[in-house]
Amino acid sequence: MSAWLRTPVGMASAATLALLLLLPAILPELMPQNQARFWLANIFGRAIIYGIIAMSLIFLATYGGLVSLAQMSLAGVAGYVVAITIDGAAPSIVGGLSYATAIPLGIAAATLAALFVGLVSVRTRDIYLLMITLALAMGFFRFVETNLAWFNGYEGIRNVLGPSVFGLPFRDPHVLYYVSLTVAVLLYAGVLYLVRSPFGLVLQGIRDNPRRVAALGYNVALHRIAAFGVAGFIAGCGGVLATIYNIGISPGSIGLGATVNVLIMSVIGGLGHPIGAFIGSLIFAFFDTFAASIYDRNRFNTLIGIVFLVIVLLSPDGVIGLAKRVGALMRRD
Amino acid sequence: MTSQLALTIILNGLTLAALYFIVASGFSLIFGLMRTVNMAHGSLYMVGAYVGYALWEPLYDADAWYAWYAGVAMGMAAAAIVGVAMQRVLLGWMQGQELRQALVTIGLSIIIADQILAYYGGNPRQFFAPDAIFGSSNVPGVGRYPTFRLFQIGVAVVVGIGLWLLLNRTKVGLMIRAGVDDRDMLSACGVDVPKINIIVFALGAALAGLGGVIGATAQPLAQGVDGRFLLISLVVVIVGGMGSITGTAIGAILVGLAEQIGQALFPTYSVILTFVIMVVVLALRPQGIMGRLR
Amino acid sequence: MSLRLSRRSALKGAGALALTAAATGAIKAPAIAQNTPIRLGSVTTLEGPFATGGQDAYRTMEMLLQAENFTIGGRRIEWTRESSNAQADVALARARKLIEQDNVDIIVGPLSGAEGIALKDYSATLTGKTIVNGSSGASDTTLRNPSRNFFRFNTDGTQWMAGLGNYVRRTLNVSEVTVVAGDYAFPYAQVFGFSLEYCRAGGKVNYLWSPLGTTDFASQIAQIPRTSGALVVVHGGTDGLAFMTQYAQAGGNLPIIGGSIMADQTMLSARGPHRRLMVGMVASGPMADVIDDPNWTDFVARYKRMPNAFPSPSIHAVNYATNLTGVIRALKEVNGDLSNNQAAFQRALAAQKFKAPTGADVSLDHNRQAISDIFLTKIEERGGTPMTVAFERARQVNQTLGTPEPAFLALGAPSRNNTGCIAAS
Amino acid sequence: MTQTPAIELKNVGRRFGALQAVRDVTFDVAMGERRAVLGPNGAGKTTLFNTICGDFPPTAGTIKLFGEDISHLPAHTRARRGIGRTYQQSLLFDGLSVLDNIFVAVRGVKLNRFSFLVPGRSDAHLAHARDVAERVRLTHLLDVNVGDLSHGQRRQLEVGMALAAEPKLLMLDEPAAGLSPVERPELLRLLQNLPRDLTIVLIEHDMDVALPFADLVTVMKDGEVVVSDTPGRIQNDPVVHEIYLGHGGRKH
Repeated sequence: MSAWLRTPVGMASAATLALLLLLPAILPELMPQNQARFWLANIFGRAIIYGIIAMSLIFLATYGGLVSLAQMSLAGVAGYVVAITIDGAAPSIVGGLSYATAIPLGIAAATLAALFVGLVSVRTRDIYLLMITLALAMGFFRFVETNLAWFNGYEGIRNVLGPSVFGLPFRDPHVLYYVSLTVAVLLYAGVLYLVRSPFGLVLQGIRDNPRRVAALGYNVALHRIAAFGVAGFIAGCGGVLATIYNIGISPGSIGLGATVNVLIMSVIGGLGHPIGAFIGSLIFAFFDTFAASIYDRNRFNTLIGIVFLVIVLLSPDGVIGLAKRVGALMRRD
Repeated sequence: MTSQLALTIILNGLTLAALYFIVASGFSLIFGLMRTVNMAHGSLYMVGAYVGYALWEPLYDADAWYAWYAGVAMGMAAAAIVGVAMQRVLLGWMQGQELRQALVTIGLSIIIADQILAYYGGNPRQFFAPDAIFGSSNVPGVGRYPTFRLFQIGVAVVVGIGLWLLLNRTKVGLMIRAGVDDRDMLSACGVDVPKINIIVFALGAALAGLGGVIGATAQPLAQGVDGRFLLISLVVVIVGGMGSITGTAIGAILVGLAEQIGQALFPTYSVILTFVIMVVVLALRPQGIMGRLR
Repeated sequence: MSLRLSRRSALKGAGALALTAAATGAIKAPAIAQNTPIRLGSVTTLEGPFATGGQDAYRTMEMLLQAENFTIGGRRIEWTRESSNAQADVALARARKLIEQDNVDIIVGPLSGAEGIALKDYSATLTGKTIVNGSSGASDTTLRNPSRNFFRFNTDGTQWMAGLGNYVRRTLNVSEVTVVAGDYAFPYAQVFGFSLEYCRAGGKVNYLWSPLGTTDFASQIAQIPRTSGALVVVHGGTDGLAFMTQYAQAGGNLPIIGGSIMADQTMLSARGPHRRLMVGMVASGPMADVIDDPNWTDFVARYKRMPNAFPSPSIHAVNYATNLTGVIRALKEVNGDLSNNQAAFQRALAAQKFKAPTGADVSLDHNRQAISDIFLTKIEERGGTPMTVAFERARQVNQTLGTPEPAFLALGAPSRNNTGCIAAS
Repeated sequence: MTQTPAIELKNVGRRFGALQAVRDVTFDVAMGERRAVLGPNGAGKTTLFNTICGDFPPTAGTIKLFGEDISHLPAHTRARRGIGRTYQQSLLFDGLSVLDNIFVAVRGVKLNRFSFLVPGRSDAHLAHARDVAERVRLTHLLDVNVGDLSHGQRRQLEVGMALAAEPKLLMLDEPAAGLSPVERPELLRLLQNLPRDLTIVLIEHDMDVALPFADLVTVMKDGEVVVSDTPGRIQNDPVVHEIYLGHGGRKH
């Protein structure tokens, strides 16, 4: 550990973490009080929360070669389970549960749903997987949008206020920020650990050469389904946070736009390392919030589409890849 | 349910399937030869419909009998031009990088949708079919039935036969089929593969444009149809088997029937019927009903 | 001072910070009240199928603010426009940005139902800020768990149907109708309002629901019972156009009764076979193209002078205008004073009584929900163009359609299984 | 000599759509035998390999491994029964290091192969992986990404990964493919030093590699077995000369 901290990557990681921990104290120095709170919760907090969901996509893509567009839906499964079971949601569909019960239930549901997605798509790869996961995601979206008994249809379920953390309300920007940051750091570290485990190595083996993995005695399907489960767990954590952040969930939270947004975040950040998820979602949150000031609000989608296209054309591995290449160029000089 | 109602619903499913087939066959054709998953296929549908409408509207106002046919031609041409431009400028040089191509087309679809909104606004619009195919006809066992919907089936059959003839009876078709099996072999034999690619992309895009005008005559054209028809194309080819025209037809019929029957029997859950079919097919035959293992 | 305070408290804990910020804000506000601009934010939908309505809403907002020369009580009005995509999460993100980053005092918006409920919930977490509805019409935004920071000067989807059920049963003398409607909250509210009156008057209703996003209604059309004397079409926009076109193509001939967003300009200006059935269609709602009222004539005349205006303002334009009128009037009454957590301003808002652009009298109930007039309309060809003409007005319709609130709430939320069709016993 | 053969093929066939890639192949390989399979390009050698290893199960006939019918077992189960293999074109994990490649190969047939726990420094499998690396002379490259290896090093690793799981039957698909004349004898030496009790089936184009190595040679053409015999007699068989050498030796 201490040796790792002396490597450039280790030092950069430690510095970034320190910066993120101190962010609530730094922001008020840079901008008025109310804006500092806004940035904390709605730029950085939001970026971290959606970054978690994007990380579940990047985990599958980077280490499994599986680009899944179902991750936002899986996050939505967790969010909906919490919204359906929690006490005080409006409308109350099942209700009666505390957050301490509802949240693990939601994450478990997302994990199970992810295992199902893995099972359905286990024999497909690459572009087929992209198509099938997109179709599954849209199937779930359409179901949620039209089903009233369980999901309250188009209007969704509101008033999911979130638990109190150490006696402080979740709605407070600092609580929201620190809880999201803690969850994100734990999951991020978990991913980095997992990819060095036999499971992670085999997963990367499957990415490079599934036939070889099978010839070595591994059950490829089992590992792939398990990878989906892990990604579903991550997406579920993100989905619970996103639902609480949005004070509820509705079909729009998991629609085509939301699904593509997660892909955009991942690709902008870079499908090469989990950190790309957070970089991408931060860039996205920034653009999404300030597009009206930067550019014509009405043409926000053209802007984000062009940014996305340029990144895919110039640097298929996103901002991280771009940074690496610029770094390599500078070293050469 | 009366037998008349049942027949009507089945006929509805088939006419809807005809539209789905026209749109999805273009998607399937492009995928079959090039392995390019064109996530902007729905956008091409939309381009065809809106541009076709722009030509159709003044002609219709001027009472030109050919207004609708001109709209069809214009829609197909516009979609083909956009499709060829996509292939030449962006997709051609990254041939083989399937995922990157899919991402590029996703980016394009976002931009195209927004630009169409900017040019044409958010109002829904709808074509008026020419008199010859408007109104309703008498169908035995069903009664009066919209003529245009029957016409849709006719167009789909013509498209299906046309594609079959093209693929099985022409030199270009021979090359396309050879390319499906082995692209390297094709280029080793001295065939101009990029040119074949452009031809196929133009054809696939033109079919999306044709679907756009026909679809916008049967149902209103509005923002959001791009995502809808992309999704339908995806599901149809996943169910039917990627790259197979027969499979696309079977997939379209299954999806069209499922949609209409589901809506009639259990409206609340009808939307998932399509996806249940997809999951079942994937579980039993991951390559789709007519797809080949590779 | 406030900077240092907040920095220390940020390190100490979050709860303290919130209090500090609120306190410093409250102390500072009066001193600067007259020099700083009034910050007005707005949220509407400028992308997707609702984009036209959203643009029209901003057109009329701009018109009303121009009329005030962007100044009230000596304070400039600084207007920040945002757009959502008709999704709750996005509307919420925009509202947060407006309130927290741009520091707006008042938001006018949003456009659609799910967004409205999301912003109502959000407004409940705010202090010293006000959200006034734009055009969203879900009942629950104000009926259940209302927020004291959320005001709505437009009537909701259920209110809009007032008078229509009685008219169809008693005046048109139709004893059985078939309702075709989308299977989601807004149509539920409308169908509820219609059925409540129509069934009480002894009518029989068949319901055909279509899932959200349905574009092919052919099978549904085939299922319309032959005993129906009229068709009540509770669709709007693209769905309405799709349904009517396909109904016309299938040779349908029943008299059409419309929901409140059936007969808007997009529908009437679209070409197609549906037009033959639309003429003569009776509907009800908060507005019509032609209303015999000087207020409306004046409003439409001013509207038509705006760039790119439609021949007649859309329902969204009218709703946004009605809500903004309430805001402007209240601001004038308090002379632009938003101090003391907007206490005086919110009191003034709640007490507003004015004439909407349509000429309807508007006041608010105890949930800050509009009590206003509803028009019965009929589509007539005038000068070759079809338009909706108001021919009757139900005055002062409240949110519970005259039923006592507890009894109304006891009926439960409208849904496909709770259509409000309860025969008079 | 009634000992169970290591591998027993009976009327094995494999069809891809209209293409009959392998037809009616029947032969046994005894325990500890070293067998070479020769034949021109497109003779069905690799397809036969793939049907034995389970990549594409046979569409006809039966395959027995140490007496057990494995015709319909998936590839990973066959590996656990003791089949190790190499590929004509190295199928390695380019994104992983040499050590991780071998480590994954070592664990594939172990009971705790599915594990979420990162191995400790003294992990037995990791130690075994280092031994294997030593055997294929890659110790100095343990932490190098496999994507950065030279072609010869990749071939060495290819063999190392097949050996890592200590298979009872080793299937080698042209292990010397693409090697330089300098690298070739070194790989041959590596193969000849493998334990004698290990059954080996070798596909090879190069007679100079195959004949000195094999106990018996099977020649295939057009998906069918033409002849099986000792290297000496194969070398002088006119039919083999006609169909095999007549093609002018190897071509790729």
